[in-house]
Amino acid sequence: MKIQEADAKQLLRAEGLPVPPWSVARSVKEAVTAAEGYLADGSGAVVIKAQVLVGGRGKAGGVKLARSRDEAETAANAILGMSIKGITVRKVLVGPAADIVKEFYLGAILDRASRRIVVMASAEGGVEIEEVAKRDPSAIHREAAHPLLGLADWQARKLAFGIGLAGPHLKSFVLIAKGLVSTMLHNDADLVEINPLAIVRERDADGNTVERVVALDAKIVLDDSGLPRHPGLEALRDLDEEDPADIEARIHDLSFIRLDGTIGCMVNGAGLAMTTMDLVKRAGGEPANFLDIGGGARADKVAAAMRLILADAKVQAILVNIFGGITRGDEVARGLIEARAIQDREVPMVVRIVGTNAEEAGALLRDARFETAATLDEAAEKAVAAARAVGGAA
Amino acid sequence: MKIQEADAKQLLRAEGLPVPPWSVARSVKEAVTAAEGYLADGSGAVVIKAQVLVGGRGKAGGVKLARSRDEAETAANAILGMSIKGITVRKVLVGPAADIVKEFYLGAILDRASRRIVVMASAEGGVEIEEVAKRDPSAIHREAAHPLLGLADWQARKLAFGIGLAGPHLKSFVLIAKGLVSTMLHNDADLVEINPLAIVRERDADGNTVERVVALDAKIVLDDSGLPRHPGLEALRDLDEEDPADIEARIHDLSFIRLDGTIGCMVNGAGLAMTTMDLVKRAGGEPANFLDIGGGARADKVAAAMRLILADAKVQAILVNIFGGITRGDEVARGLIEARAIQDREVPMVVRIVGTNAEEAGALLRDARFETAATLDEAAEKAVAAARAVGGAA
Amino acid sequence: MSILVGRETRLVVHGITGREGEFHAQQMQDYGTNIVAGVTPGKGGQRALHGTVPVFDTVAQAIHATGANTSVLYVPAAAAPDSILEAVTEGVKTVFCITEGIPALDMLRVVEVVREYGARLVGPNCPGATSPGRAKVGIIPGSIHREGSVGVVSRSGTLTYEAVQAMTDAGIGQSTCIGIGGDPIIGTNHTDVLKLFAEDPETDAIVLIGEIGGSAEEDAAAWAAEHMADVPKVAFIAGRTAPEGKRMGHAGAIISGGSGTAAAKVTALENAGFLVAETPTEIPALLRRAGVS
Amino acid sequence: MSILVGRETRLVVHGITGREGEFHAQQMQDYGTNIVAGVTPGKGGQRALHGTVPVFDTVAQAIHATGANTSVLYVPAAAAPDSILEAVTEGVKTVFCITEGIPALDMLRVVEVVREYGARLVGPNCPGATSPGRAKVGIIPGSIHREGSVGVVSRSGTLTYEAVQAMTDAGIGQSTCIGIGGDPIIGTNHTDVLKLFAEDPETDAIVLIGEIGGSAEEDAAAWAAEHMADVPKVAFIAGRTAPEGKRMGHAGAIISGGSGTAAAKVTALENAGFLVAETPTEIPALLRRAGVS
Repeated sequence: MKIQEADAKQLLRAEGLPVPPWSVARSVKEAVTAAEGYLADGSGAVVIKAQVLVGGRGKAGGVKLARSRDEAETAANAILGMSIKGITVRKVLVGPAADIVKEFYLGAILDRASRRIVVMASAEGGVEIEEVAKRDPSAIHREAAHPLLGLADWQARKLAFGIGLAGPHLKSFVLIAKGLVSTMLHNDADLVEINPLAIVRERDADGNTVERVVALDAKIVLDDSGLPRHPGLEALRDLDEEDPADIEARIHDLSFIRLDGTIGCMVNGAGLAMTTMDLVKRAGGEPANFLDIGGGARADKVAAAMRLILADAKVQAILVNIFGGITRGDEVARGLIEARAIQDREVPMVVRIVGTNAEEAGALLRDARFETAATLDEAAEKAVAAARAVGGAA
Repeated sequence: MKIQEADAKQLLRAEGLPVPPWSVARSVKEAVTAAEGYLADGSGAVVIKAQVLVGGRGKAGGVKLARSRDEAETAANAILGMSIKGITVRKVLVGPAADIVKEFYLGAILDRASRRIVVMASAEGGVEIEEVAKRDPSAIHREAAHPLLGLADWQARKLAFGIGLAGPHLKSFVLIAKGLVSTMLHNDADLVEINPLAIVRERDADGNTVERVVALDAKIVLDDSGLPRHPGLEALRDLDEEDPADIEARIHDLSFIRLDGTIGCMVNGAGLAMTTMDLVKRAGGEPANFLDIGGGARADKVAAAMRLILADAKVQAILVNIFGGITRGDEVARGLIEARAIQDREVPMVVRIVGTNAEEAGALLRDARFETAATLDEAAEKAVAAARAVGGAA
Repeated sequence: MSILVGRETRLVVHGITGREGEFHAQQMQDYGTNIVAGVTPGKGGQRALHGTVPVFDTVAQAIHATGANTSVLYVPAAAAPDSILEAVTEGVKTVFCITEGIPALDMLRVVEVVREYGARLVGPNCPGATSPGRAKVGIIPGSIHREGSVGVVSRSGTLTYEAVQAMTDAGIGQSTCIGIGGDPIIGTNHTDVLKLFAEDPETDAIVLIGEIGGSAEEDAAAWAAEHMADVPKVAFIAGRTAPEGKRMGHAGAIISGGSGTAAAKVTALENAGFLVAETPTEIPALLRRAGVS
Repeated sequence: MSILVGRETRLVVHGITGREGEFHAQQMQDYGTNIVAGVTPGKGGQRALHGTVPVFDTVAQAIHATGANTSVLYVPAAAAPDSILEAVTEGVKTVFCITEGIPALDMLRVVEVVREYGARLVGPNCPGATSPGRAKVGIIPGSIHREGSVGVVSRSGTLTYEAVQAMTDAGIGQSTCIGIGGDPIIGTNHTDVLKLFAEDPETDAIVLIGEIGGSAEEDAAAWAAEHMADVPKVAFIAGRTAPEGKRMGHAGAIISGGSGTAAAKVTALENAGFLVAETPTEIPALLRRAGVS
């Protein structure tokens, strides 16, 4: 689960990491009030950033500087309500603009291959790290944290020396890098990223200019499996940005991703679901979704899955492919029959059920006059043909 | 560093372990007030326990039950001011007397040989665990905690099943056993002991009798090396019970233990200090102390060590044995000369200094007319002879 | 012979008194698996599967009383890491974790300790393994198998069933079929299983089933190219048409170093001498073409 | 040959720019030890010991530039665990930790990781090791040694010097002298060192110096009885007259299972074929009696 920048910053701050102040505003008025506060406190400018979970908000015009109340109002007006990659901006983060001396990248991820938390640092901060990785892989320094001990001081120092962040900032960097991993461990995150981590110029209480290392942006992706033991984190889920279908899918514990095609798919198992999509494509069709109903699905779950598929107006045919193991074929068949009984619109459906209780399922489906298929290849072809017929008729 | 029962209970409670309430009283009046409170709250009796760091307070009469205000006063009067193994009781712990169903032993120690934290549990609680170990070693169940993961649930369960503490109390026990190890880890303790851990009968809010598992006594020994990073724990040191010599030794970072003999010893290194004591005994004398001045001691430390030795009126001769490595012989010699210049009483001293800068030391000592010795055996013999001469004269 | 499970398997079922555990334990016993014990803390002394299997409070008791050497877990996600560690610490050498939904950071710690103890963990979130005619451990339907000499390893559950059923229908039997699970952190990967198959005298060919994401299939291909040059090898990769970037964050994409697409995996496998199927139903034909009789 | 340190030692000194580190590094270099690098984070690029030794920010840099294979630590207690882990993780195979005052629970974690990496840690709170005429690592005064073939292992510092000086005065030389440290949790114990001596062709006899407390000496005696039956063996135990119970808590006493007294240790050593000296000065005579020429 991705969380918003402001929430990510809050988690970093809870771990003791240095994050400059910020406010979240849901209206132009709130944004202006927040901006006025920072400007009155002595900030020469404020930054106003769209809070969306998709990347590329900067390029899309979702990040603006403002040097006055009026500029802040203009910027907030421009950003709130804009659309970034299909997501409507409903809130902005407002904070004092930083006087940046140098930017770095610092991120921690769960690396499958090495089975380690890998911490990465680069002297090229503030830019897309994939770009850096492609252009100059040696510009990214990596340290694998010990699975039981976390990141050691010496590893953090090695990263610091690697990116040339030594001298007076060495100690700060060590604390931040270790805190990054602690943030990951304490919140069951898959990814914690600070980009940019920056040396900024600030004025201390005596009015002297001082430099310190701070997190100017933050990105955290939480492990869904860890959420049950962090009830507070579930509250950070941003329903504003979620498709109603995603919310429905989550409620029913379905793994669902909407796609652009016309063939709705319902399958048990992620690998088989992807294979089903591949075969739809191979038969000349386009899948409308990825949908894994998981193992042991009961009739009500099948019915919910069917509602999700039918809620997509693009869907012109449905392919159900179930290989029963834990999942019982007759349960699935009953769910399908139940769902069709109450559905609003007629969509051709091809059903293939094999494995556990496939015979009972077959009998039920025949009685209910469902179109069936024996093999996956056959099912895919029939579904594509059915969609074409509908599409042609439409 | 040993800490008092009340402080140990506080550390356990901070870790979330169930510990019944208690009060610490430094006067009979305070003890009576505390007792009245518990009696008024519905406790049929209170227990009053001497707070001393030595064992065996129960046998010494330092633990008493009281069923009324008057009994509490009598008990507190009896315990406060009594002497247990040479320690004057200056405070008592007052708490509601528990209605004990069954007692257990639970302890965690740092085991040198296996380099593990070992958690031990026994169904024979409330008695000296060494007695149990001698009588029936199989009555003690052991689990070694993983050095990086702590005690696992399954290990705690295994201990619980081992001591027959299953059923409704299994979960409580698992939390307590894990908390015992966490207490150790979070406070850098060498030992954390709950004896007895007890199933007690209590009344819940509705007046129903319920059973729960609680820590009725607690003992914690902290790792001295860990104290610098737990500033709050240093405050738990009980200066009431410390010999002024111990306090002085700690201030000067000297390792000092007072003994019963007449030959004061000053040595660098614990092994050599013990060997020096052995040789004093072999020569027919009795060491008055163990004193290791450590490596690299300077003149002022040597002078402090000399003051410590001389503060013991029993001392009739002093043996200084220094094998210079990091420690420079001339520094030690200077410290000895300095110390003798200001000391109150004349005690014969035999000095042996070899190793680093031994020649310079020899010259200094000769000039100051110290008696010297070439070998350790010779030094021991000379010191014993000198003490005999003094003892004979006295 | 076979790998990981077989006639020598003496299985202890963790969570045998739960709904899932009991159901699948019965299936495994019906298949002929030698289930020697169950473990449910607090239910020690009971008997499961119509009185045929003793239940213990601890793994230590189960091993002591029955000589169990293999564990399979049907316990909740919150309890599974502890159960895996109990099993390996007490001396179980092969552990199958069927449980899904275990936080990845828990598994990070668990696999580290499993490695310390020199044990093997398959899973979590995996369907288990079946050596047809000998034993099945996990949840793979017993009916899809046929005894034979093709080793099957897969990240998926039902996709594996599909492939195995196709083989069985075509008269091609299996030595052992293993689902390794698709979680981010798993105990045994494709390469680990290939190494076991390479040592197994009764495995004459292999089928590798993979998915997009990560680089496990590429790594396995590289290993097989070097060590299994003469063994018939067929593969299938799911997700050729799946849209990219639906799960991976920035840093993940970097780590995987550009690999992870179906195309990259297919190329790597083909370069390593695998015949790569376009659909699961093609697998039997490719096995024949690769020389399997 | 010799053990742990010798002509092949390429030493990196952690904390070489500190007062202690610089002093002892100079002593070691004067003795002939091959000091190839120093490490002080933040002082990389400087040179130490009159410009003869480059200083690096990290152990990785030091190894890369100089091929260092042995570490010695003169760093504060709060930094030492991290330095040990840096050394072993980066590939150093032998680490001497001179630092004292490290919390025992830190060492518990450290020794676990050292073991994982297959490295050897001597100490903490130890005087180090000297192979006379070859190299010395640590703080043992170089002047007390004489080249020879007796291996010395001890928990103590100055007591070892006493014993070694007595041997040298009597014309008996040493192959390697090792102080393992007296802290509760140490990386290398008496038995570990005996195993190394048993493999060393240039060590013909051993001297074991112990103290009261724990069971390390008893364990070493048992090992020596089995594996070093024909090797001349002399021992000394300090603390015969020390009062009991001054440090050990209840549970500690249980764990040590009644052993740990000087009498128990002496008996165990004598039963294992050691000649046990009553004073350090007796050691040379006992070595002669045991057959050392």
